[in-house]
Amino acid sequence: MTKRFGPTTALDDAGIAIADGETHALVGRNGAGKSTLVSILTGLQRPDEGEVRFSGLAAPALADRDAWRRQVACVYQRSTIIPALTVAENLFLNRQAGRGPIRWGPLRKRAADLLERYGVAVDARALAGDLTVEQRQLVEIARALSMGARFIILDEPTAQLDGPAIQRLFERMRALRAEGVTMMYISHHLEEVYEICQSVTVFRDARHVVTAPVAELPHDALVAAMTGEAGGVYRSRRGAGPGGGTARVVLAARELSLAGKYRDISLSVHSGEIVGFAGSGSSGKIGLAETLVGLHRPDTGTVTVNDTPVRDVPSALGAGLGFVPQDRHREGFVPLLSIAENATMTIAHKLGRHGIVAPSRQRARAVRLIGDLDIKTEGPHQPVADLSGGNAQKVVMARALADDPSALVVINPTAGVDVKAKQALLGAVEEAAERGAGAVLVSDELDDLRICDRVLVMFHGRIVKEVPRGWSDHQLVAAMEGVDA
Amino acid sequence: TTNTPAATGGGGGKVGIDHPRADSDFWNSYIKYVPQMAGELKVETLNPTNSQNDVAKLVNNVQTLVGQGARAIVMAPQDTGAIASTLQQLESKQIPVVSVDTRPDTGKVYMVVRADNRAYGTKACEFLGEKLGGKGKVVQLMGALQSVNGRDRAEAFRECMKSKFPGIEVFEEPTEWDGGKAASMLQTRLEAHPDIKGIYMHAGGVHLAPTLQVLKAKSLLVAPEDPKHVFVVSNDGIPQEFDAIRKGEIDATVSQPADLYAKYALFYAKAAMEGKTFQPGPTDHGSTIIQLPNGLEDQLPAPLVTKENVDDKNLWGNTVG
Amino acid sequence: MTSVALRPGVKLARFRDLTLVPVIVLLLVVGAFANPIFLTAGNLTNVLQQQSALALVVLAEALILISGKFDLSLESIVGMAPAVAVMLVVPAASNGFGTELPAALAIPLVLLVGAAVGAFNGFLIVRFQLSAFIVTLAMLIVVHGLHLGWSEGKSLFKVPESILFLGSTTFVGLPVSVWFVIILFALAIVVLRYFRLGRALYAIGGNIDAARAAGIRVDRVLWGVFILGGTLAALAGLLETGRLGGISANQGVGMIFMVFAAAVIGGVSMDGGKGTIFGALTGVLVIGLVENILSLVGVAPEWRQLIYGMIILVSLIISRVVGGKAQD
Amino acid sequence: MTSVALRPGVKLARFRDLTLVPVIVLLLVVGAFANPIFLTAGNLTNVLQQQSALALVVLAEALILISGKFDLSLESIVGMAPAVAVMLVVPAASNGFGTELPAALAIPLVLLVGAAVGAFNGFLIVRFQLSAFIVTLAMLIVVHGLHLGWSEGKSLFKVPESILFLGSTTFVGLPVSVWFVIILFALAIVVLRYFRLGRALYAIGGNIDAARAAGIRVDRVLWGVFILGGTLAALAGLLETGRLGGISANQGVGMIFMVFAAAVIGGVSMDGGKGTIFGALTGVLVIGLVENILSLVGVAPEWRQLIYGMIILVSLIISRVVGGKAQD
Ligand SMILES: Nc1ncnc2c1ncn2[C@@H]1O[C@H](COP(=O)(O)OP(=O)(O)OP(=O)(O)O)[C@@H](O)[C@H]1O
Ligand SMILES: Nc1ncnc2c1ncn2[C@@H]1O[C@H](COP(=O)(O)OP(=O)(O)OP(=O)(O)O)[C@@H](O)[C@H]1O
Ligand SMILES: O[C@H]1[C@H](O)[C@H](O)OC[C@H]1O
Ligand SMILES: [Mg+2]
Ligand SMILES: [Mg+2]
Repeated sequence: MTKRFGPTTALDDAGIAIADGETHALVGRNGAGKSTLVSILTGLQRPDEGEVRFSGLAAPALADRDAWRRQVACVYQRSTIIPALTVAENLFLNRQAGRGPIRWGPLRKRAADLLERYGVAVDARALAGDLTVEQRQLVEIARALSMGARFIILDEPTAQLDGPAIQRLFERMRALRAEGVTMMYISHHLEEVYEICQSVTVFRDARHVVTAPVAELPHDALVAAMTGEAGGVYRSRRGAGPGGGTARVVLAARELSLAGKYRDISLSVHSGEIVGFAGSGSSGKIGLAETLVGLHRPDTGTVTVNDTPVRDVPSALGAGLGFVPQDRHREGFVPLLSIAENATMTIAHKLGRHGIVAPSRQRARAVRLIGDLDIKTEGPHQPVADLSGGNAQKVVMARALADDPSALVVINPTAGVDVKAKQALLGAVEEAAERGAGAVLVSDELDDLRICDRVLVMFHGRIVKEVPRGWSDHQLVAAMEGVDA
Repeated sequence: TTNTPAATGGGGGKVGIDHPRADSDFWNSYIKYVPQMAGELKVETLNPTNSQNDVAKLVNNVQTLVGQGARAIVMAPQDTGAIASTLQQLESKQIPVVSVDTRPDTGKVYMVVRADNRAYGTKACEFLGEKLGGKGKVVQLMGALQSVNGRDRAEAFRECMKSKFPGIEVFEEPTEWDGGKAASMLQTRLEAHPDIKGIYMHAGGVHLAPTLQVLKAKSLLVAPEDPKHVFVVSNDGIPQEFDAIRKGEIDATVSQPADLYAKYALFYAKAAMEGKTFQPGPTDHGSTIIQLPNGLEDQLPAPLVTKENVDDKNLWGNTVG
Repeated sequence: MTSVALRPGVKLARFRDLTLVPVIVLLLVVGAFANPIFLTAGNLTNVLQQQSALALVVLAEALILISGKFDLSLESIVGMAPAVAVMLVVPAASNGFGTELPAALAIPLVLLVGAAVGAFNGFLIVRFQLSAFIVTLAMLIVVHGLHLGWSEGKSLFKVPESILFLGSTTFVGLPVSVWFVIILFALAIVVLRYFRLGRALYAIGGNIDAARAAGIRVDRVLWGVFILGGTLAALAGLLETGRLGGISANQGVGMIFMVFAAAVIGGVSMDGGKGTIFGALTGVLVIGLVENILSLVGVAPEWRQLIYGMIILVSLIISRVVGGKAQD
Repeated sequence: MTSVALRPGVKLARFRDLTLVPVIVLLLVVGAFANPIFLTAGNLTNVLQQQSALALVVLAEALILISGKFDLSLESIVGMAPAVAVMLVVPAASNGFGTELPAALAIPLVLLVGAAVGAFNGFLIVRFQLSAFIVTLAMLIVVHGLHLGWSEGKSLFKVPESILFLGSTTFVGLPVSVWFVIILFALAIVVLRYFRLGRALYAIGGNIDAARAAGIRVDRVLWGVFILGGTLAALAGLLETGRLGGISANQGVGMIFMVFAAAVIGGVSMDGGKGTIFGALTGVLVIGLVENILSLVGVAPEWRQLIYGMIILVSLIISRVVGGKAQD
């Protein structure tokens, strides 16, 4: 299939063949064309060239949505939840009833059953907009699985999920496979591919590169296929970090509490140190990180950056902090503005006098950041909206690093980014630490946390454990689950 | 005393005309009369403009007309305050202005062609007062607050009622010259006071149809002899009002002379270009010129039309196309 | 994963449709004290009749807003649709076009004209993907321009009986126009609550891509909503013509402000996907009652606008406080 | 990574500000053929002067739209701000309040009143988080209501000289009001392009959460924009008062439709974060030229509205075709 968007070729004579009953992984770097393929396979878009066949039969007409939905169900990368409607209605959207009136009582019952069957602890009557990101994702998955289609596509379903939720999803997928359901699975977490997929297809630069059984494509070979060069897992470049006590404290929190989020948190981050935060969903780690950067005001306690109290975001930035917010689409960047403008937004006051932003200095600074983080773009003037997810995330990181911060707070920096970009992003955090910054890294991904000098585990709003570098996955997960506190 | 405007010799040149609105039946008749009268009086005119009840548009239009070489301007500023500086500019350019229907509050005008709007209110008051025998309740459907005509009619009606018929209670409804508003207000008022026996409406062109419809719905649209009859005096003198008078649905209207407005507007515009001047006093066409601080006003006759004289061929409402 | 007890939140959200109910009660009490006539059946019926055209346009706008779109041109349809239909029917002597189509066609023609304008709006917005706000702003001017041009700015006094009938007859004690409002609102409430088509409007307004992915024929539904909206506005024009006994060149002009005010204080969101038809109806009632009380109390004319605006502002603030959430 | 060649796309986006330039050229040609007066300096100066108040309100609205908000009440400020200021200054005999403040205060008072209304809007929208559309719709009615109430609906024609001066004097061959427009637009273009504050408006309009997370003091900036908007609208009212020599109770009424039409055909998006001040200016020019040509050509009054609306619609379609993207 070939698919072009204006000057961009998203799919270039690329194809995929998925055998009946298998779970087939599709991997590739950001912008490789995976989601585009999904929209074609689910009948949302028509390919410019090429065709889709199900069991050898031609795909339905584009207008016949019902026929498509009988063939294939999908969890799209972008949320298809409607916030103003209840969970129950979202689950049964456009199939609430036949021609007759909707009977809400039985519909809610069906929804509750469905949620229970898939282990989603959400009230079917709740408004979808009131759910957490994770809960919404689970609702989407439950909906796709419940369609009754024999072929299901999951486009990065785990990007927003934590460990236990991922495991629950995998159990469900295994059960479906046992029932003979075919699946296509997209993820940037390559270990997941080995865990639940039988074969894997790699796309690169809009083209098909290879399809093979997972057993025949070991990790390094897979990464090489994706990137076109040899490579491996990201390995921390640094040895043991500096002994905490001696170096200057750049970021400190004293007895922070915020009702419903976290309680009694105290913390000191030293220059050159990377402190990780782990915790399951709703452990309060994100809320805490957002307080450190001034996005929330704690009920009690204080945050200081380089001994300057943090009252709000501007004061935190002024004191020498840089940060990467949780959700790049929501608060990471302004899509219509250029890379240069987004990357320098926090340092605009340093690019000229009297409130002027000198375009030449802005451009120069942006060019440097683009080089440092290896952002794939045609230049600093390109709107961030035109970038792939990983590159957009790099712009967010660039913004955090633009002012050579002495304190860095980074939340889920690698969510939804490809393996190369992940290395660049983690590398950037490490480099900042090497330059003397102290960093807080909050992540749902254990791999990310390996670069940390110590990891603090949160459970139900409290820090329950501190583990030094060299922890084992089991040790950390147990603490996160609250089994070992 | 003569004053000679900078006219091109024997009074040649074109007249620039701005119409105030195209959404009232009274004004639509006036607009129709203008080219007809221009032909009869042999006055050359530029393409008329229309300011849609908006004084800002009126000012723009006058600028445009002057730009096109108008030697005299005929306008009908519905807002009589905000036209002052335009009149000043026209005066400085020695372009005479004839104001139709309304009298600008300040600023020089060559002639105001108008009828005595206070007299409309008084006539309506006297007619209703007599029909009601000096007691009872009446509703006044007023025009817009920012129009001198609306104010003149309302004040004269109010004052006359107070002095001559103190036994009559008057309800005032601000309709903004809008039929929908008039209907709602009248309906509400009739609900509260079913014994209302008289209605004075400021503009038949917009108030007539809704008023009749409300009366009809209340079964009050009955012959004048019937004790349930509500006496209605209208204003403007359009053909539909005459029909209603003939059917006994309303009782009277003031015929505001759309034809004479057009005719004398052009007549004075031509006279101005020819350098003629006028003095206060009676005229040869049955009207009186009065002195204003800022010019002269020719007060054309505006007769009260009732069942007795409704078929009079001299009333413009009986001849308009 | 926490099992969040979201029930109270849900309840509050449902209340949003009812936020104006206390305001209405307050107005009824104030009105009753202000004037003994106020609470009589006759007066309240008048309020309903006077607001029936506004109510239908609010219904149309609410449907369009819930679908995430926008239509300003409805106000011009209120005047233009009946005017054009009447001109097609009446003789040239009564300002007709001279076509003199059978009078029985008058009402179908009105509705057809409204539907046609809605279809054209829908074409430009849905198919041509132009901004709804600005398309319908231009169409507001164009449609009124057609009305002015064809009628030469004249009022139409000679209107077929069938049209007057609708606006001026009563049935079982209520004006026919009020019955129209009651039936159409009831229908809309039921369809939007209990039928897939109705729910599709919420889905489209809430997240158009998601609606498309769920198999809703988004373009067709949206287009249909615009056509329905135009038709309802034309029907409103019909009722208004019947009430006023003629069609002035200004019929409907300026109405759209009140339409939005009613819909939004009634809880319909400008962002789409939120609000109910019942809420919109309470918005209409608030506006109607305020107008009626101002008339009955005889507030000095020059102060009416201010009081009016303040009451809208206060209703808005009340619904913010009761609704709890930031508005969009 | 795909072989992206996005340059042309970007270039095209820049062109969006210029989409109306061909329309303007076309109008100039049409006008020149239609009437020899048209291209004279005198006539074109008139066009500029006549549009100067509109232009300033469009500037205000464009700033607010770019920041992702909305203000309908500006049209009422155009009338109310100068009226209130004048009433505070002139004696009771000329319809003043009787306060008779020194005449020198007239102009500062006008601007202050505009700023105060903007500040109140900002308070309700930014602090109280009410919907901008509906708050400013209510404020449109309230502010005009204050104007009507205080002035008792009468026009004010005894206006301090200082106010008349601004609207009626020329300087180096151009009316002072046109100089105001030129200078303020130039200033706005430069600030929005090259200053941190200006770029902050785009950031806030483009993604308010991201702007906040980038340390932009969003609330403060937005509030400032509303205050600035109110002040500019008051200045527009000042120029209009000077041009007309008095303040009618209708000053500004109905203007907001044209304001939005100008801004949006000029490429300013209703969704925030998009568009330029230069684009908005071209929108104003198109509207001014169309009005002027319709007057000069002497199109029958009843058909003007239609032609007017059609031209807006066509400009819209042209900018859709040239701009290439679906509109919001
Ligand atoms: N609607 C669209 N319009 C323009 N360009 C598009 C559109 N959709 C996708 N693209 C472009 O097509 C390319 C492929 O995008 P796609 O979303 O398929 O990548 P992906 O492999 O899913 O990436 P990721 O891992 O980040 O999700 C990208 O360059 C993207 O910018
Ligand atoms: N807006 C909200 N209203 C009500 N409860 C909330 C809201 N936001 C969060 N909570 C609740 O507060 C608690 C902490 O949630 P929070 O989102 O801060 O966790 P988190 O830091 O995001 O954790 P993680 O990202 O690891 O999932 C949870 O019980 C959550 O359900
Ligand atoms: O000035 C008024 C005019 O005299 C006529 O009555 O129509 C309404 C107004 O335009
Ligand atoms: Mg993707
Ligand atoms: Mg979270």
